[in-house]
Amino acid sequence: MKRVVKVEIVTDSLEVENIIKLLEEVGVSGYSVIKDVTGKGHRGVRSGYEFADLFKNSYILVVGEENQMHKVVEAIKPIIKKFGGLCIVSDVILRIHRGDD
Amino acid sequence: MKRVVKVEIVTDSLEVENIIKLLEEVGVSGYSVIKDVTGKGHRGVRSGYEFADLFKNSYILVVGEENQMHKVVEAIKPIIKKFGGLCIVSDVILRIHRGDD
Amino acid sequence: MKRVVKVEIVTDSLEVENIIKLLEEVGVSGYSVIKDVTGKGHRGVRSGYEFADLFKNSYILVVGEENQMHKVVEAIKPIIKKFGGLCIVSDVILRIHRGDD
Amino acid sequence: MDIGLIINNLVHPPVLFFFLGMIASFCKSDLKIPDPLPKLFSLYLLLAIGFHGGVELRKTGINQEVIFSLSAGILMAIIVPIYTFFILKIKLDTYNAAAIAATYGSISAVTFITAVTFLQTLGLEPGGYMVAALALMESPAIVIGIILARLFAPNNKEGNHFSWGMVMKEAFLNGSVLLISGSLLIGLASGEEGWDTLKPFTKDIFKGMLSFFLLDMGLLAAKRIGDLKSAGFFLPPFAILVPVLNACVAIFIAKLIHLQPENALVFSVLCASASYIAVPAAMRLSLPEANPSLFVPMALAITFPFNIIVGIPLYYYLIMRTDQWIPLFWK
Amino acid sequence: MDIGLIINNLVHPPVLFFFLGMIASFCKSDLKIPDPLPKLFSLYLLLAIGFHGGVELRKTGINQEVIFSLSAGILMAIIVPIYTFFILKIKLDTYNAAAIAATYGSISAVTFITAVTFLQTLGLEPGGYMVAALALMESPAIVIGIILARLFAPNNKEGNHFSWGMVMKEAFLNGSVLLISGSLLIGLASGEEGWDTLKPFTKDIFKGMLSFFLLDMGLLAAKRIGDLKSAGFFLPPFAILVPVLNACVAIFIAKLIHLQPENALVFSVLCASASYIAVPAAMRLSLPEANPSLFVPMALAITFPFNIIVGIPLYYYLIMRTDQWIPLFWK
Amino acid sequence: MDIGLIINNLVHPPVLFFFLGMIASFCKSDLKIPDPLPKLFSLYLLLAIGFHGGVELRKTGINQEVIFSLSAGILMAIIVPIYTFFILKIKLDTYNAAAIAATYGSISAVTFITAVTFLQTLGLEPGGYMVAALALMESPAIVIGIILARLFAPNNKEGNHFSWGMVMKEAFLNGSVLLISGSLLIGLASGEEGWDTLKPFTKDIFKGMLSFFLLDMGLLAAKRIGDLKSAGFFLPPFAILVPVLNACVAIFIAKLIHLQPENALVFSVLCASASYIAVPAAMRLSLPEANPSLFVPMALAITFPFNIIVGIPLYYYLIMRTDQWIPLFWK
Ligand SMILES: Nc1ncnc2c1ncn2[C@@H]1O[C@H](COP(=O)(O)O)[C@@H](O)[C@H]1O
Ligand SMILES: Nc1ncnc2c1ncn2[C@@H]1O[C@H](COP(=O)(O)O)[C@@H](O)[C@H]1O
Ligand SMILES: Nc1ncnc2c1ncn2[C@@H]1O[C@H](COP(=O)(O)O)[C@@H](O)[C@H]1O
Ligand code: NA
Ligand code: NA
Ligand code: NA
Repeated sequence: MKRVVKVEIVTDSLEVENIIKLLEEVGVSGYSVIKDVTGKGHRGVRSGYEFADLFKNSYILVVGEENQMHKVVEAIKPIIKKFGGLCIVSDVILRIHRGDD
Repeated sequence: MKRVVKVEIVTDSLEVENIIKLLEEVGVSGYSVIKDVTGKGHRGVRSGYEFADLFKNSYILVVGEENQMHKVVEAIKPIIKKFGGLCIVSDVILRIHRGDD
Repeated sequence: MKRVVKVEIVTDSLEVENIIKLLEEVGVSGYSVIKDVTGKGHRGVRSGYEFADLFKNSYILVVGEENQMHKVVEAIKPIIKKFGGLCIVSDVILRIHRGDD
Repeated sequence: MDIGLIINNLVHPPVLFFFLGMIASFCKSDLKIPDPLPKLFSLYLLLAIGFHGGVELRKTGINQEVIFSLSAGILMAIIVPIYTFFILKIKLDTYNAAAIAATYGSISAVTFITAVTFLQTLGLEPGGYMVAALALMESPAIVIGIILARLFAPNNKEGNHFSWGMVMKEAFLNGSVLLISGSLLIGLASGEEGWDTLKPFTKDIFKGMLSFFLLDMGLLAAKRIGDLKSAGFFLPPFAILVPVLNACVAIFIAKLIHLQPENALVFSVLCASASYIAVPAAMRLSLPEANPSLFVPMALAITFPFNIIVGIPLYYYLIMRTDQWIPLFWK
Repeated sequence: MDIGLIINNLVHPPVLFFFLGMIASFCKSDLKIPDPLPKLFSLYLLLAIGFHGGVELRKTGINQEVIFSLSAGILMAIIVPIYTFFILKIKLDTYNAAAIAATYGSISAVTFITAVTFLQTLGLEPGGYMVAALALMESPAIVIGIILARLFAPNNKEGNHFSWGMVMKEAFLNGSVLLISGSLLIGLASGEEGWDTLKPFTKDIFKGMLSFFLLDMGLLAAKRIGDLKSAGFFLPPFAILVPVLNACVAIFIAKLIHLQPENALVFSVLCASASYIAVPAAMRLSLPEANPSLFVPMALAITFPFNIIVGIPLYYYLIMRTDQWIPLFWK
Repeated sequence: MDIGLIINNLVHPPVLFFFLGMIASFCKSDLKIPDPLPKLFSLYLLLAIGFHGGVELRKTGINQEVIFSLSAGILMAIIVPIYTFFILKIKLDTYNAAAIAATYGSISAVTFITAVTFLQTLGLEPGGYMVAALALMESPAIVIGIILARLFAPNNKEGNHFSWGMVMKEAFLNGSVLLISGSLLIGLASGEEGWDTLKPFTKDIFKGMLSFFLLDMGLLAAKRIGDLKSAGFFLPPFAILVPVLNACVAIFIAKLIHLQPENALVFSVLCASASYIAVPAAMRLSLPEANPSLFVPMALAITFPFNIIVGIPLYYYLIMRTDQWIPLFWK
């Protein structure tokens, strides 16, 4: 049982690989990705495309210590600014995780 | 970096289009949708159906200013009451978004 | 409008059935599941496998009264400890649900 | 009854794959045909039989038998849900009775296809226009079911949300009706020449695709049987007896209008079959009060296997037999 | 113009299934071919035509006609985006003009396939090397489009993120280019013997798979037309007139290098067609400033249907007619 | 060694498509066969070879050669994981040694199919009962692997969660075992008549479906090679040498029981192949301590390509050669 910060990111599916690289660099303990997310924002509707892996979003969830999560947000900012999406953070309690109690 | 309200909705996949219409009317800046959500609630198990696009839920995520999100909740209430699901709200911090900092 | 607790679980897709059994035993009013979640944690990358339903995570969302959600967390702990994943809880407001207001 | 007919039906590969699916599911094997592959097979089957039917219909043209058959089909699609509704009202509320009535009044294309395949093993081929009957019989029962529900429901407070336009759209423009009708028209328009173009796709690999699809149907039918545990003692026997009743009525009508045995069989199979695609889709908006975990597993887990395994040879047997009875009874 | 040509094209099953898809979409039917089934059909079509082309190319070998055709293809893939760009610059900003120019300079494999199918109903078969032309014509326009954008864009502040390596990878190694080229080489390597092995798969069921795919294209094309509402008055006519212009230039070149009518047709169809697969994929990274809700629906919802329905028979008519005009005009 | 054999194998379209997939992956092309299409192909292949094998088995009946072959298959499925385990124990802990032993004791159906295809290009056709051997050889190694792990593991503290019922279910009722065995029985039951029904689906388009599947295998195999970077120097050579060893043992046994060369080849290929479907599924519950990022890429990214490209012609060469050696050595 531990207070941690939860970071939620929605962005272009094709940027997931790049974001993961940044997460690894910051050194997070893990992350989760939901691939098929559609939506709408400033760039218009993004509902996927039947003929190519385009115009679709993904959702990325990372939880970790507050200052590490702060670094995560700073690291991914340029990608979100360029390819769209948003990033929200909130406080949660980590109840079960390997080694924790 | 801005305090916003996060609205999460789980409801019948076939109602997503109608909910989006209502979101547009309220004038949200965007929304995200995860299509393939299964689950169980008062209406029993909803785990999809192989032969038709039925019996499946979707998850909708919207973040925005508190009073706008309040309007969103009121607008979609009739649909959720009729077709099932739930709607939860919480406070989050918007860390990255177009034009924000 | 009611304060409830939101439990979010990420774990091996093949354990979803077992977790649901435990949720039923605790007697939750409902739950939602997102099947196709990839990710990385202490057990390495889990990005699915083309030839069998393996190496993939699912995301489970349950909302309910605080002490019931506490029971949920305790019930699922052994599965998460064995098959990996994490469980976070947070406070949210249930705005729309059958019979509630 | 000629046991050879049943055996002949049972050792047919597509039906055997249906059994394989059921067995796999009962053994709790992890064999699974993941989404949306079942949809691929069902779209294929609709396209292929629609197209084939259209090409055949162009050969025969529209003669008296065609008009009689199609009229009889529409007639049955209207009266079956009506009498079924009143049988169901004995035990069920109006909404569920109406939804189940629509289910049994509408048709199952794969049951139809299996009947055609059964006939082919006997060297028979039903008229192409029977595909037109199939297409015409899918929707009316939905409309009848909704009319019945509105006539008998306590008080239609939800009237404000209800729109007949919506109902008609769901009934007549749902994907399966449109694909089979459209493919039939394309077959009609392109004729023999079009047939030569598409034959390897729509005919040669057809039985293989059917086998694959029935494998999946077996997996699903077995899985859904459990859903009926809470359905009580009335509905499971209903899901067998009413199809037989519908088949008997259909056989009687088929004799009246002098259908050939092969056409009489597919006609009776259409009447005996129950819809698990078009009807559930239409019910969500039109009769949301009805419980899909009743009408879906009834059609899928009882009536479908019953028709595939026992019903088809049984109805055929009845058709061959009544050739002797009917004249006696008629004169 | 010989109305028989259009009708002959229209009653061909694959084209009829395209109409069925459009109609279903206009009726707001729920008919849908769910993801990733459209991908299955498109991968199949690329593999099959690539392989077939390779086998044929091995038969003919590399002669003068082949070299002329391929050179003409590359030439057109370079000049079409250039003159198209300047037409577009009249009304659009540099980024959108460049992206649309790349769209029209590149090709659509399914339009090509439909042209081949059209020819087959006339008893004609284009040379296998035209598939090589197809493969060669997919990528250059992408590179040209990006060069044009960089030459004419106000100031390339995003230069730091830009890499030509990335552009080349997107242009020449995208899945569809690679699959068709690879299948062509496999066809070349395995020849007649390989053909016998794969023929039932790559040839016999081909038209059926094409029908299925065009059904889906019809559904999608109709759905995307709405996206163009906000596109103004310039782009919709552009999406018809420029393909016709490109086809005319291609026919002229085809005459110059004495292509057979069947090869001239597929060549002009390649030039007239617009890419909706490779180009959008390449634009995301290379020209993110361009608006995909302009160039995608133009290619998919206007140019594609136009070519399939009117363009192919029209270009063929022009080719047959100009046999009489060209000599006059030439001497 | 007859270089012609390798070349003959290599220019065969399915193998060429495997290369295409590998090349696309090495070039980092975005070519991809999205889920669940690979599953469609693998289900199809299992159904088709099972069914074909059953039909053939009905023709030959159960004679001495059949009984000898099946017994030899089961024998190898038991002894291979045992000696493999002790080789692996030299460098690895018990759990990983047991899981890898199970991997190499079990079989890969697609490697088998490729061997059959290779034989067909030489005009040979192995006995249908070899499919039965395939089905029988899939599961035993899983059980042996788990027994070995339990015998040699330090202390079985997790014993409370362990159930043999679960293990047996995972081993004998997993989807691929069930589909191939079931299809074999269906082939047996429906015989020639059933064959005529399904032949266009299960035979004619077979090589095309195989090509598509191998294209995907190529993409995946190349992608997984990277997973082995951290595997050290022991496992990659193991993934080539042990299959060759297993093949040699198999060839020796095949000679003892006088198998025809074509049957000896598929038998040795079964023994040389490594499982990447049934075994990983069974290991999750039974040996969760074993690391799937060792045994999965070994089977998929090294052993599979090795067998497909070099192994099959090599084993065939050895079989043809040993016809001369064995008699010398035997007497
Ligand atoms: N207010 C919002 N609430 C939820 N999701 C959003 C919101 N704004 C943007 N998104 C998501 O982020 C994606 C890209 O946003 P944008 O860059 O603004 O086009 C959209 O397609 C949505 O999925
Ligand atoms: N307590 C809950 N926690 C999480 N999800 C729920 C809960 N209750 C309902 N849901 C979701 O909402 C859907 C419809 O709920 P209902 O209308 O109650 O049947 C269910 O299928 C679940 O996906
Ligand atoms: N810090 C984290 N943030 C988000 N998701 C995580 C995190 N750690 C683990 N996960 C998810 O839980 C799964 C199993 O984690 P593990 O048991 O640590 O391998 C991973 O594959 C991720 O999907
Ligand atoms: Na019926
Ligand atoms: Na072009
Ligand atoms: Na083996």
